[in-house]
This record gives sequence, structure tokens and C-alpha cells, in this order.
Amino acid sequence: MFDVNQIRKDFPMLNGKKMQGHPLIYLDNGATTLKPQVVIESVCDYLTNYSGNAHRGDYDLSHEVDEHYEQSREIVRQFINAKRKEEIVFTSGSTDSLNMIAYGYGLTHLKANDEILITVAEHASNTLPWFDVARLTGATVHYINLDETGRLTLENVQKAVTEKTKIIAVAEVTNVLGYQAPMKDICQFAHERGIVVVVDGAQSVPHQVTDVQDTDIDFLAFSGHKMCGPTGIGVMYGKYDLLKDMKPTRLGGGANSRYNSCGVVTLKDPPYRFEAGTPHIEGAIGLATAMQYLMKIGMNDIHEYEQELRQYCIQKMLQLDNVQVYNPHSMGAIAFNIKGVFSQDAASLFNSYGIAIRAGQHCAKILDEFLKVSTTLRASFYFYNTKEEIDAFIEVCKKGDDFLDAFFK
Amino acid sequence: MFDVNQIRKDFPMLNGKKMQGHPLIYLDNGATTLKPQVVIESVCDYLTNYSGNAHRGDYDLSHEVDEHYEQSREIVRQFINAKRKEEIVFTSGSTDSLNMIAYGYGLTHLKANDEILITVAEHASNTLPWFDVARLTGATVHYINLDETGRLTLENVQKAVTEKTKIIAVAEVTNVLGYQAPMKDICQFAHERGIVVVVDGAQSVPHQVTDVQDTDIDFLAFSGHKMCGPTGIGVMYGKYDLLKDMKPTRLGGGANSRYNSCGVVTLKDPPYRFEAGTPHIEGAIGLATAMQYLMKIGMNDIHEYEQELRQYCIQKMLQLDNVQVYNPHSMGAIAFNIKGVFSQDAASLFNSYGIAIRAGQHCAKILDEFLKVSTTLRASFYFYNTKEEIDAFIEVCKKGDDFLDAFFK
Amino acid sequence: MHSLNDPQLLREIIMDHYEHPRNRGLVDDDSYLKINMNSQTCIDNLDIQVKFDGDKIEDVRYDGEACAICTSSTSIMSELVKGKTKQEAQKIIDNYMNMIYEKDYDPEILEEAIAFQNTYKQANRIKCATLGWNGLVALMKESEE
Amino acid sequence: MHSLNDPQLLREIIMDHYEHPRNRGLVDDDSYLKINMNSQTCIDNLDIQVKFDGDKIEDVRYDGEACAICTSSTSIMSELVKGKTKQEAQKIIDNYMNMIYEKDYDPEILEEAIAFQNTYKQANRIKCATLGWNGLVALMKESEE
Ligand SMILES: Cc1ncc(COP(=O)(O)O)c(C=O)c1O
Ligand SMILES: Cc1ncc(COP(=O)(O)O)c(C=O)c1O
Repeated sequence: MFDVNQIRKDFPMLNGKKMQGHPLIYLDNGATTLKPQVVIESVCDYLTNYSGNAHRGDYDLSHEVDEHYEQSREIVRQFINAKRKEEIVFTSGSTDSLNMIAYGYGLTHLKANDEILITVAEHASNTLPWFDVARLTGATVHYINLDETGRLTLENVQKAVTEKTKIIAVAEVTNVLGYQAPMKDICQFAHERGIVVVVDGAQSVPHQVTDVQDTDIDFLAFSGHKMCGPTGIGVMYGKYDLLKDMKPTRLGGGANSRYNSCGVVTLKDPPYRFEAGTPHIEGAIGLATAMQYLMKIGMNDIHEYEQELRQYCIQKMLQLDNVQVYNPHSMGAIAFNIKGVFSQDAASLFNSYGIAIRAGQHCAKILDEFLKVSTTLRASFYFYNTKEEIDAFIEVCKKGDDFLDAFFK
Repeated sequence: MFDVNQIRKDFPMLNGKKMQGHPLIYLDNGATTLKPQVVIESVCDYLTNYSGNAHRGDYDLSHEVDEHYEQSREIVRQFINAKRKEEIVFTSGSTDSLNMIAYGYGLTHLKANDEILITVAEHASNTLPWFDVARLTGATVHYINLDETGRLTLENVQKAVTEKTKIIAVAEVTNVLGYQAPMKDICQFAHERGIVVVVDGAQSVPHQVTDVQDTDIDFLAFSGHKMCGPTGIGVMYGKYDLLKDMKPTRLGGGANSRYNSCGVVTLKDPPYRFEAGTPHIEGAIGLATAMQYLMKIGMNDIHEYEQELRQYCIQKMLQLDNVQVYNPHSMGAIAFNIKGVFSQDAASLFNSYGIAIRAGQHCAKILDEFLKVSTTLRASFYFYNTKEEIDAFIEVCKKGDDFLDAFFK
Repeated sequence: MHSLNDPQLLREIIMDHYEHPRNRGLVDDDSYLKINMNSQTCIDNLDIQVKFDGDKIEDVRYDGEACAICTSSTSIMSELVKGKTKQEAQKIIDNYMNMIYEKDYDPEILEEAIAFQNTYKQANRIKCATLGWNGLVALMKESEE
Repeated sequence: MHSLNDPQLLREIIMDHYEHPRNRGLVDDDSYLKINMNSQTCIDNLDIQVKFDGDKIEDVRYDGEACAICTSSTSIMSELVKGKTKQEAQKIIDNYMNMIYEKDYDPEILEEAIAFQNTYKQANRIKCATLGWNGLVALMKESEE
């Protein structure tokens, strides 16, 4: 049974943290999430009780670290239901993962005139690496049209795909508009044409059940810090055969098995070839603890509860005349503006009531060409938010016009 | 005044941790170091009390994170005496830093027939990226000869440099042989010829005073975890003008200031262009705390004490007939073997007495072509080690022949 | 001088300059020095132009996209320094920065700019309240080179 | 059968096979299947060759660089399975792995290989004590394909 009050007790930041004198209402979960006590403890446990290096050394401490580290990989495998744990590569975050895919797979598999498909709703981290890889290979980046609400549909994918399409790189849930892409259908269509599907899961993996075998996606990128885990840790999932056929973007200690002074290098098998250097050990361990915590609550329950919160919030917002909502029917973040108030001024007003929401382009800087507004506000929930918090948020929405209040309180 | 017993109280792992029933004697500091309580607390403090995102959001929590994060950059600047804090780029570790330099600077500045100089004592992370960049650009990797003891001398640098030399990439202190390179002289010689000097500081920065303005090095790479900091965090230092002229190896959120759907991208100024995506926030903060801790003890005192330990240990080892020491006169790790015992078997024996030392090629896999032994043992100290620990270590050296004891205790 | 203790008045000053920014709009004239100021951590993005006549600041222009705090602080700045010598302008700038960073300052000299006296309470707005001012500083420096 | 409780004896077995490894040295014969086993976390690096004759393991060879535990466990393995059917070898392998991973096993069938019964106490040596055995497993699998 989902009991949000019980859950909130697990998060130190929800028990005493204040902002501008008000208890923190954290609605910027799209940017990063708060950490439950168990995650904090598992990070501290490594630093305090077994802080050795992994994959190294020939003594029990190092072996102990190794076991924790590899056990973390196995927990990630479970969380996304990958076939093998060797398909899980630890990275420093979604951005790192997406760059590894673009430069490690895209750069070595694309040639002049090949096409990469993305959308204008992609995060910068799923846009800029593809621009660059296109520049280097002579391939081109094309856009799949969004439908009039901002959604990615199978039909539009079908329209955008040509003989030359080699890669489709899209977010499963986008970070501003929050629509869910029909990944399974897209994969089926793509695979019939030999197209590789890269999924930016930064905003989906934390909020719903992920099953990479069911959707059959080829690559998946996501970040630990957006799902109750530490910062500086993320995951690149890839089907094993694709990983084997891929070049690491970082070379060095731990990634090679043999080399000599003539430059002949033998790379290790995945995932190790992609994890050169000392990894973020307590990050991997902390992320695994976060996943165990989430699985214990249940990803289905989390998803359902978040949808309930979103509905509740949207209904109240739609009743306000001074608020414009851009994506009432999606399932992720709520993108909106207070009419006549510059987003940054509005965010400041929310801040003065202890409410954390974000203003700006949200790193999806080309979305303005679709939404036709240059910046928006974004409120994004996680399973520890409550209807009472939303009520407080709505009250501040109503005060929108007095945005300078923030400055004179 | 340097009081090792006082210092040891700061490290939880030195107060209660056991290995094979013995109190842990940790002599694998070249691989990673133990963490003092203050570092653990600063990491926990972020996770517990202000776990927001940096460079994002428009509310006090995010601003608070930003301040801590940028303050950490300033502390790193102080620690290595860089001119500006914008010359400090947070990375995921030395390996990441060295790859960023090789691919971000080397790849864009080298052309066919240019020469890159390294030594056979370099760590894989300062070797493999250069092999690859050479392959991609048509440049070649050449080796500066070590002298007969394994030391890098100015004379040999001078002999190796040609008209075509563009980059010298060497460790300030190497990880197996532990000799200190004369960086200031090398830089002076190199700069007169327009050669850029890349320094792998993974084994020097933790153990001695670093002054990048005094040595005048162009790039410096090092890791947090080898200097009492968290894993998954490191630093790339570069002179500002060089950084401005360099391409990031990861693109994405936070690194660009503007772009549009046609692919026109404007990168931010350094260091931000190199820090795409959510950074390892608690890592940067923890590293800064570690540096403050080290500075408070004093890097000069730390260095002096470690040299004293090394002398003490070397003298005892040289008295043992069954031990071969490969680098009695250097200042870093001690490379040795127990005669007639395979290094891995020996490490196991040490383990059975609670002593952590490492066996193998130590990620400097081409060194065997110089040492003519394929593997060695490595004992590496940090300022929290004691003479009593060394005595215990020496006792086990003496037992070398009975290496199977480890198996039958 | 404005009453420092009347939030209503200070607020009206900001709103007035936000809704009716003075000296806004760029000119196509090479005798102006120009700089693009875009905050790397927020959305504000202004181009600033200044025309110097020897030691004197003859004109200040700006345009772009910015929040209320950024727009009105830049508007007020433009009025304050126009026609002043660089030295006089520098004194105003110094006092303004002191106010923003909670040091001693002379409220008299800042005139309407005192509307931003509370900025420190929302530290994340400092970048907004200083963007235009920092642009001026950069151009004054450039004019000396 | 060897006495399980005499460390001195077990130790001598390991030393004997380390210093005088049986079946060591590769042969230049295409009828052997071959695999390189190199532990990704340690230094051991062995090439293993097995010749199958139908269902029978006719010969086992190996060479390379490895520690005492790895060398002697491979030597003992080669003696144990040579001349056995795949099924018999599989039973020995299963018992060996069970011993290593602290499950139930039949000491009788393992003969000298029981010298490695303490491996679990130094868990970081498991990779050494199983490298050669895993090579055999891989080649047996390959022979079925
Ligand atoms: C000399 C040297 N360079 C580079 C590295 C790589 O450091 P990291 O594993 O933290 O990336 C090491 C550490 O093993 C080292 O000793
Ligand atoms: C959809 C999407 N992709 C990628 C990222 C980048 O994640 P990170 O900053 O953790 O690398 C984000 C987070 O902002 C995101 O929302």
C-alpha cells in the first residue's frame, strides 16, 4: 500500500529543510531528486567501512569492493530487466551515456548521407552529440515531427524514416512536455528496417517500469541522481552484440587487457572496456540502493501515484485564468507560464514561498521553435510529493501578478 | 607538528577495520586512499541537507548548491595554485581528464607526422588515448628513454625531442617506479619549442605541493580518490587559453549557451563547456573538503613524512635476501618481488596478515619491456601509515617462501 | 531621494522600468561599443551598446530578452550613467555593487537603483540585477584598451 | 584419497604441481580446440588446448603465465579429466565448482583437487583456482557446437 506520509519520513530533505522560511516544497524533480536515508547510508558505508578500489588489488578489501560493485550492476540489470549484467555500463550520467553511444557507436557506424532521426523536444544531451557526429561522418540529423500537442507518434516516425535512416534517438519521456513515446512500436518498425533505436531514459526510468527486453530498445541512457541516487553516476545499457561492436570513448586503466609499446591494444569485453579508470564506486552502490528502494515501493505504484498527483494539479491549474498550461494531457513534467510574467520572475515568486520549480528552456533549447514561447516554467513531481504541496503551489500560481512580492517580502 | 597517531583518528578505516582477522594495514595507496571523517561528512551533508542541482533552477536551494560547487572549484584552484578558477574542470577522474586532453586538444591540434612523446612507465590512461589519437591523426607516439634506474631526466627529454614534437605527456611521479620528473625544466625546454606539456598528476598531486604556475605545465590530470576524496571525481587543469582552444569530449546540457535546430551551437566559456550534464556535485564538494584537510596538515609535512616512511622501509627491505627491490632511490611506491614467488601468490600471503598490497602490472603494462619482469608487487604509502605497519610488512616479506600459508591458515 | 522604507514605491519603480524601459533598442552605429551579455546560468540575454565621447558616456542602449529584474535594473543603469564621466559612472557602479553584495554604500547616489536593495534576499537574482551593469563595466574597460 | 585434514599434504600437492606442472606446453596440432583464458582482474594468462575424440577427452594441454594456484589447479585438472568422457569430466567439474563455492561436493571424485578446498577463505583467489577449469568448460561447450 502506497503511503506517502510514511515514504516522506525516509527523506531528510522533507523533514526540516526550509527555503525562505517555508518548509521546502520540491517540484523540480526533473532536474534532480531528493535522496532517501538508505541511499545516503550506503554511500557513507562505502566511504567509511570498505573504501578500497574495485577490479584491483589482491586482497580481501578489494574483493569486497568488487563484489559490491558487481552486485550493483546486477541490481541495475534487474531494474531494467536486461538479459545479462554485462549489458550494464556504469557512466557518469545520462549525458555521458548518450555521448558514449553517439561517439562510440554512431561515429563508427555512420557514413556520409546516413540519417539520424531525433525530435525538437530532445534534451541538449540527446541533440548536440548527434549534431557533432553528423558533422564528423557526413551523416545528417533530421527531425521527426511532433503531433500538434507535442507528442511523438508511430505515424510520424514512419513518415520520417527513409532508406537512409540508421539511428533513431529519442527520449522515452521528454523533459519539458513529458509525453511518453511508443517505444515498443517504434522499435518494431525500426528493427524491420535495420535501424538502431537509442533511448534517452533520463525522465522515464525513474518514474515507471522499464523493461528493455519487452520494448526491445537497442540502447538506453539514464542518470542516478534523477531516481534518488547519487550524482555523477548513470547507466548506459546496450544489447550485448552492439556493445561488442562499439568503441569506448575513454581509454585507460582497466579497459584494456593487454598492450605493448608498439600500440597493439586488446580491449576487454563489455562492460569493462567502457569503464576505464577507477569507477564511481560509491555512486554505483548508491544507485543500486536507490533502485532497491524504488522496487520495494513498486514502480507501478509510483507511476500510478504520480499520475494521480499530476491529474489533481492539472485540474486546478486549468481553472486559473492567469495560467497557461502547455501539456495538460502528457504524463511527465507540467510546462506552463503565468501570463504576462517572465518565467524567471515567476520562479522567484515560487521560491519566496519555499517552492522549488524551474524556469527556462530546460536544456531543450530548440523546443521554442515548436512551442513558440522562448521559456516556460516546469513543475515536476516525484512519488514523495503530496496533494497538500500542490495546493500550496496553486495558491502561489494565483498570486502570479504580484511577482515582485518576492523582492519585497 | 605532524602527529600520525592523531591523524589516524580521523580515518574510520584505521579504527576497527579488519582483514583476515588482523587490523587492516593499508599499503595500496597508489590504487586508492582511505577517507577521513570530514570528507565522509561533507558528502553526506550534501545528500542530506541540500541535494539540489547546480547551475540550474531559480530558487535558493539550487543557488546554495551552486555556491558550494563553485567554492569547491576555488579550493582546487588554491590547492594547485592555478591562476584562475576557470582553469579548473571537474571530471570523473584522471582517466577522464587525460582522455579529454588527448581527444579535446590532441585530436584537434595534431596532424600527420607530428610526434607525441611519452615514456614506457606511463599508466595505461596516459598511453592508450595517445595511441588512438595518433592513429586518428597520423601523428606518431615516441618514447623518451628512461635512465638505467627508470628515471625520466631532462637530458633524455632533450634527446627525444625533434622538430616534429608537439606534445609531451608524462607522469610527474610514475605509479610503479615512483620517480619524480623534473617538470619545471621539461616545461621550460618544451615551451621554447612550442611544445605543450601534459602532466599526469595522479601519483604526485596527492603527495606533494603542486604549483602549476611555478612548473608552468600546460595541462594537469588527477583523481580525487587518490587524495582522500570520493571516487568518480577528478580534475583537468589547463591554461585558460588552451582550454578556450579546446573541444569538449562530452556535449549536452549545461555546456552550450545557445543552439538552434539547424545545428548552430555556441559553447559556453571554460570550464562550463567541459562539464556537460549534471556534474558529480557531492564528489566536487568532497574533494574540496579533502584538499582543505590536506592543506591543514600541510603538503610539505605530508611529503616529508612519507619520504621518511619510505626510507625506513627500503632500508629494512634491502637487508632481506629473498626480496628484490626495483626502485630503492625513487620517492613514490616501492616496486619489489619476493624471489621465486609469483606476485599474485605473494599478495595473497600479505593479505592473510591483513596487509593490502598490490600485485601485477599496475596498469603500466609496457613497463615490463623495461623492468624485464612481467609483474611486481607494489607497496605505496600515505601520510597515515606508520613505522609499526612497515615492521609488520617486513615480517611478512621474510615469510615469503611459505606463500601457501595463506591458503592453509 | 526615494523613501527606502516604502516597498510599494520601490516596486513601482521596478515595474515602471520593466514595462517602459528607457533607452531600449539598439542603434546601427559603429561608434558604439557593443557586447552580448548572456547569463550562463539563466535565461537573460541582452546586447548592450555604449557610446563614449572621450571620457564621457554619451549614450547607453540595450535590447534582448530578460526578466523584470534584469530589464529594469539595466534601464535604471542606463539613465543613471548617461552623460556622466567614466569616473562618475564608476562611483555609481561601485555603490550599486556594494549594495547588491551587502557592503556599505551611499543610497543618495544610486537614486532609483535602490529599488534593488533587497536582491541579496533572493541571491539567485543577483545575476539578473547585475547583468546590464556588468556589461557596462566590460565596455568601459574595453574603451580604455 | 588424501587426508582432508592435513594441510601439509595439501600444500605439497599444490607445490608439486606448481613446480612440476603436468601436461604443460602447447602442441601445434589443429585437431585440438584452443582458447586463451586471461583473467580480466588479475595477471593469470593461460592458453588451453583440448583434443576430443568423439565423446572422450583425449588430451589437455596449457601454457602461459600464472600464479601457483592457477598453475597447479590447471595441472591437476588436466590429469583428472584426461581420458575421461565428457560426462565424467562434467561431474568432476561440477564437484570442483561446488567445493570452490562452498556447496556440497564429493571429495572422493576430486582426488588431488581437494587441495583447493580452502579457496573460499581467500575469495580473491577463486579466479585463479578456476581459470583453467573454466577454459575446459568453454572448450567442452565449443566441441558440442
Ligand atoms: C599514474 C596514474 N595515472 C592515471 C591513473 C588513473 O586514475 P583513475 O583510475 O583515478 O582514473 C592512475 C591510477 O591508477 C595512476 O597511477
Ligand atoms: C530528457 C533528459 N535527457 C538527458 C538529461 C541529462 O541528464 P544528466 O544531466 O544527468 O546527464 C536530462 C536531465 O536534465 C533529461 O531530462
